[in-house]
Amino acid sequence: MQFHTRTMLTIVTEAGLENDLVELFEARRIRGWTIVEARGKGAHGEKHGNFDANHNIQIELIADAASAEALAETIQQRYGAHFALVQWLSEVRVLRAEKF
Amino acid sequence: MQFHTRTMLTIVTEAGLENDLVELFEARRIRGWTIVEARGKGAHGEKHGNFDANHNIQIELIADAASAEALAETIQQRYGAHFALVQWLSEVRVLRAEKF
Amino acid sequence: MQFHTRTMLTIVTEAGLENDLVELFEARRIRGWTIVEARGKGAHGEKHGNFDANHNIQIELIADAASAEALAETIQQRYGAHFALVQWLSEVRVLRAEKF
Amino acid sequence: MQIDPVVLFFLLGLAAGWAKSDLKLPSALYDTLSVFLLLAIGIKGGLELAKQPVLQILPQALLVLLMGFLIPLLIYPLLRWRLPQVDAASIAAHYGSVSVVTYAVGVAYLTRQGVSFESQTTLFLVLLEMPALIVGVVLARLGAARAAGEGDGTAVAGHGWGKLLHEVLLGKSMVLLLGGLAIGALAGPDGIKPLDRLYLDLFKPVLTLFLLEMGLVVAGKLGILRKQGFFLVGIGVGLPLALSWVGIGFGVLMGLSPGGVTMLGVLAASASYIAAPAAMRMAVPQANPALSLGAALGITFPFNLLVGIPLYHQFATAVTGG
Amino acid sequence: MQIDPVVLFFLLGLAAGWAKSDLKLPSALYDTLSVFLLLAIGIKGGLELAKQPVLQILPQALLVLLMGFLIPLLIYPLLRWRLPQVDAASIAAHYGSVSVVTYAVGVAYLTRQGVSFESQTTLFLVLLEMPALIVGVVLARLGAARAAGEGDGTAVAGHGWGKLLHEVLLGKSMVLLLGGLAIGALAGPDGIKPLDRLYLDLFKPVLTLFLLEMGLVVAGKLGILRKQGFFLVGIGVGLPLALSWVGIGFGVLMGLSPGGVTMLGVLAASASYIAAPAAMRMAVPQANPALSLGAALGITFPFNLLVGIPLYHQFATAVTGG
Amino acid sequence: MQIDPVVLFFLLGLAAGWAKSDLKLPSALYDTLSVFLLLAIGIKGGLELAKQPVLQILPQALLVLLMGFLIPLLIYPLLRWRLPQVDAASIAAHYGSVSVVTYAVGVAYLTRQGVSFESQTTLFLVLLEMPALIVGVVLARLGAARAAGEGDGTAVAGHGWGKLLHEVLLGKSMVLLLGGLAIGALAGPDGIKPLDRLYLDLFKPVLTLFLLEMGLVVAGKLGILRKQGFFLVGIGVGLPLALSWVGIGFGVLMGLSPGGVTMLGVLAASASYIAAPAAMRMAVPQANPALSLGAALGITFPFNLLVGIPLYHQFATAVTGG
Ligand SMILES: Nc1ncnc2c1ncn2[C@@H]1O[C@H](COP(=O)(O)O)[C@@H](O)[C@H]1O
Ligand SMILES: Nc1ncnc2c1ncn2[C@@H]1O[C@H](COP(=O)(O)O)[C@@H](O)[C@H]1O
Ligand SMILES: Nc1ncnc2c1ncn2[C@@H]1O[C@H](COP(=O)(O)O)[C@@H](O)[C@H]1O
Ligand code: NA
Ligand code: NA
Ligand code: NA
Repeated sequence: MQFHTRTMLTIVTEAGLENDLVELFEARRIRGWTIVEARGKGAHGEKHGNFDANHNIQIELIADAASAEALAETIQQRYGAHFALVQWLSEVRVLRAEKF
Repeated sequence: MQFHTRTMLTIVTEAGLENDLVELFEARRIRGWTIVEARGKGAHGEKHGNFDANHNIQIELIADAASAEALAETIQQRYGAHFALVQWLSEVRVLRAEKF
Repeated sequence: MQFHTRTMLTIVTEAGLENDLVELFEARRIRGWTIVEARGKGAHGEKHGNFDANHNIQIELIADAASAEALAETIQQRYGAHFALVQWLSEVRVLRAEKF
Repeated sequence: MQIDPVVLFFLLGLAAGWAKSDLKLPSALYDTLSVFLLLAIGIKGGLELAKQPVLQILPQALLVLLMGFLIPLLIYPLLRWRLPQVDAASIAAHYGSVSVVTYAVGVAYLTRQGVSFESQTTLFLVLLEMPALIVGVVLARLGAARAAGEGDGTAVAGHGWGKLLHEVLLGKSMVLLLGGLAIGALAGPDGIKPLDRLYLDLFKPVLTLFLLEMGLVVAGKLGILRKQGFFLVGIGVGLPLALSWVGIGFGVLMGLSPGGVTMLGVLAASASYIAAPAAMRMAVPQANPALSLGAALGITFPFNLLVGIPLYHQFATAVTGG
Repeated sequence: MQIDPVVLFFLLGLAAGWAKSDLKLPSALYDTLSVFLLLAIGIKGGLELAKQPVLQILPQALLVLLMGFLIPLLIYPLLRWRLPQVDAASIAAHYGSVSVVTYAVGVAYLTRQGVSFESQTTLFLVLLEMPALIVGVVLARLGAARAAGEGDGTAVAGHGWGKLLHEVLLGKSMVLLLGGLAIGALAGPDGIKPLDRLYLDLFKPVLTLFLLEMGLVVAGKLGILRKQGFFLVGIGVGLPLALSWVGIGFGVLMGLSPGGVTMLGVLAASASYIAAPAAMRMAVPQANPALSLGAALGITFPFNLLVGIPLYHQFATAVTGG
Repeated sequence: MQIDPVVLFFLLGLAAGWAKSDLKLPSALYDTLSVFLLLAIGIKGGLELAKQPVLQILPQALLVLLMGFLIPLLIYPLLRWRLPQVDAASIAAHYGSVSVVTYAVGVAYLTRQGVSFESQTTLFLVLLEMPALIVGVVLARLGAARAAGEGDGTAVAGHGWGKLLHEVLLGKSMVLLLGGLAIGALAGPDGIKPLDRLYLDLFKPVLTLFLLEMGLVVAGKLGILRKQGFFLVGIGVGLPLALSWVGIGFGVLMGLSPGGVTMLGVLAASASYIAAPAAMRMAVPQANPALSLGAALGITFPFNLLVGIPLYHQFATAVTGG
């Protein structure tokens, strides 16, 4: 089998944005993503995760480099100013490149 | 101290496969891995995680490049056809190379 | 927008060390990190996560390469001998480099 | 006829889920409630069993086991008419096995109606959980082996037999039901009395929370109905209606009271949505889980709650002349 | 006057959190308890509503709605004196809406004192949850639009109106309170009776666990008090004191009993820390959530529990001469 | 003699875990149950304390504290015979401290037998939690310092003293036990009465769920037994047997009733598996946690439940001639 290079976008943000982000992914025809519950600290203070509106999610999403970058920029513009948000890109190698 | 390059295999799949995968790791003499609960969406639909048989796990496993690639291929062949499954490889740098 | 290269340090260790590590981060003026609950297996046996003192956390922390490496070394020296601990570094690209 | 409040909680969950409310119950609560329900049902059964000579129940138990093996064999050919082998086998396993919550709602219904029924129905519930799963796996694998020309299909396509049996026998529901049975039988009414405040008094109220959650879960399955609508509705309503008569028939054969016959009808008509999906996923991964779970949980479960249970009671009353 | 034990649990949580104990309740427990409290309050209200002719409550209900729209409009100009528009609007929404747990502690207080009150106060609680949120969002957006020179502020800065209304109307607390109301009204006392062991008998004990958790949460908010101390304390104590009189005034206007007037005072004085923060975060993301939540949860909630509720009762007694 | 049903739940969990069933309780349930048990025990103790003049209990309390400091000092030299210093110190701390659940099962046992005992045993439980932890840490550090030639061992090898004391004093179990004590004492029987439905009536039933979980956890520890079998079994059975006599001796010295002497025997024989592992992990990270937890939880806990408690009762009866 062969491995193909793709880009992974990881988004850490407030849990309340999940529905919005999923809508955005679907509008961009992103075909898959993975979500885990997270907490953390950043410029917007601590997110303990012990109280309703106060926890983070971490979303991982593999796509081609151009889509991932464009998506990160849109998210930054739309939510970066007022929401707790950190994003990063990394290189990954996948099997079945046609899935992403 | 010195950092050494190793390969990290990340596996996102149905929680029900955990025992099988762990058996496989042990058969391959993999010496460690990390598991987090996850949900997500992919070709096999949404995995909400709110109902028993319907959530994902994400496994991270650091090994040498050859073992990681071979493992990914075996998993792909054994489970790829019928189970929700996405895998990716990435480069990481570790201390204490002898652990992996 | 432009992406900037930074280093991500990922730490998998016993949950009981969280407070200590956070103190260390703050002493080093690290500006943010993300924590997820984890379980796993390694040289210190299995960490099931079903019983109080027996689960892991995974911390991700983006910083410049030098800080990340120095932090990893300190943590290795301070906790590596007696605690379940695995760390790895990887390259990521971020927007808003001034945050890290 | 007034609707039972436990069913109202189900409808609330269904409505909230359907309207995309952000109401969500933590999955730890769902797990906790199901542990509680299984233990409570098992204990209740054990208490009753302790009262009866085992030999007297044995013939009934054997008949129930027979029914458990028979039902999937009856359904399978019907389903094959439209479905691939693996899916037919998987659905046969789901409908041959039983739903513990449907059973609990049936109990609540009869209790509310003041209708008594034989205490060994809990034992029947336990006995019915497994046989259909075994039949379903055999049917699927025979098919898969034939299709693959005796290839390595089995090895690749799922767990081996030993593992599978282990999984089914030691699945959460079997362990808790049987464990509860044993505890109830060993401890007896006096031993269990201090536990009544939880396992007896809170049974029905806790069922309301569980049904609220089930409503939310079922609402999440409505998507697949839109796609596979007609066919799934056909299966999901047709099968329980037909199977209820199989249960009623066996109940009459065993000489049960009208209440007991009703409960056997409910058990036969109910479809497993916990043990069966887990077992089938590992045993027959080629089968589409959305199909079987969509029918069992998306259609049959609410159908039985809202329409089926009272209906089977009427059937049973008519047949037994009770 | 002896302190109610439910308040002691709050103080225990506060002390443990303040001393940085490692005591932590699982978030699933918090979620479960709040589902339980909301359902139980709703059901209790529904049972009482079923007893009364709807037309008789209608005028009261309209007055309560009016109060819900009025309070944020009264507070907003005061807050604007020191705060940016978005923050003033957000805080106005928090204090216009209500706190279910404060309501529950109020009920416990009056029950302990042997003071009766009108059963429709549960309905008032439900009615007061939403209007202030709507007013708050309008105020914030008007401001933001003006500031942005009619720019694309709305699109970027938060959810559209449709989505927002959906979120508020179908938020967890609305769904469970209204759902509970409906179930209580439909099932009636006879239907609910088998559920009393959970929803009635365990209400107060469960409240203790919830308040333990709230103490821990409030302790976590003490950090912001150190920074924004004086101002927040001013808001957090001044607003409930002032607003309690608005509620008492409306209560007298409606002709409620002294107990009912007290409860309306408590509702008006309480500030939402569940529904409002969630709604405001999405509707007015520019507002600083630490400010509004710090005041509502960090100051007003404990103030009401420890000092406010007995005080409002004295106010109400004095005013009604009861 | 019939086995108590709470113990049957433990055996069910043990069997399920041993057979590798997929039964798993959510960790949030475990956390919730332990919060509940600790609070309930504390409250019960507080209610009883409120009845008694403090000065009368003081001498007993001091004797109990003495016992808490003494036990680890007695065990340590024995363990040093085979173990490195850090492990000997850590095990001494585990066995010097106490197990709240073993205490609760002891209470259930005596209650079932109709044997009464002094209410201050809850206070003894609280007092015994900590002293052994302090002694254990001192022993370990003295050893480590000597070994390292007064090196920087302490700094590297664990938390400083201040932090450590904070951790032990404000650990979850101390806070909840003491908090419960205070609430019970402050609120008194009248204040607590509305909470009885939870904290009193549901105590024993909830204990069953907790023991089910403990059975699963203990089953997970069987692996280490296979490796360190003989030695661990020796410690895990020998220590509680020996220590029960220390407790019984102190009980007789204090002039307790046969029931009270039994409970002091149970406390002395029980080993901490919550507070001690957490404290020792941070204070003495060089110690192997599998060893101490394997003995305390894998052997001593089930031994006390199944064999020890009735045995200590017999010892106590024989000694007191009661
Ligand atoms: N340097 C960092 N490395 C990893 N995660 C971070 C970092 N900074 C912030 N985060 C995460 O991103 C969330 C939002 O960050 P912020 O917008 O800075 O508050 C935080 O709550 C953390 O979970
Ligand atoms: N492009 C993707 N990026 C990240 N995670 C993915 C992606 N596609 C699928 N996943 C995850 O992998 C699981 C299985 O994918 P699938 O087999 O496509 O259903 C999904 O439930 C997601 O959690
Ligand atoms: N090779 C590995 N790859 C990924 N995670 C690992 C690996 N080895 C250990 N871990 C994680 O790190 C924790 C501590 O490792 P150890 O100190 O080897 O016991 C384990 O419990 C695992 O969660
Ligand atoms: Na069936
Ligand atoms: Na208000
Ligand atoms: Na002890």
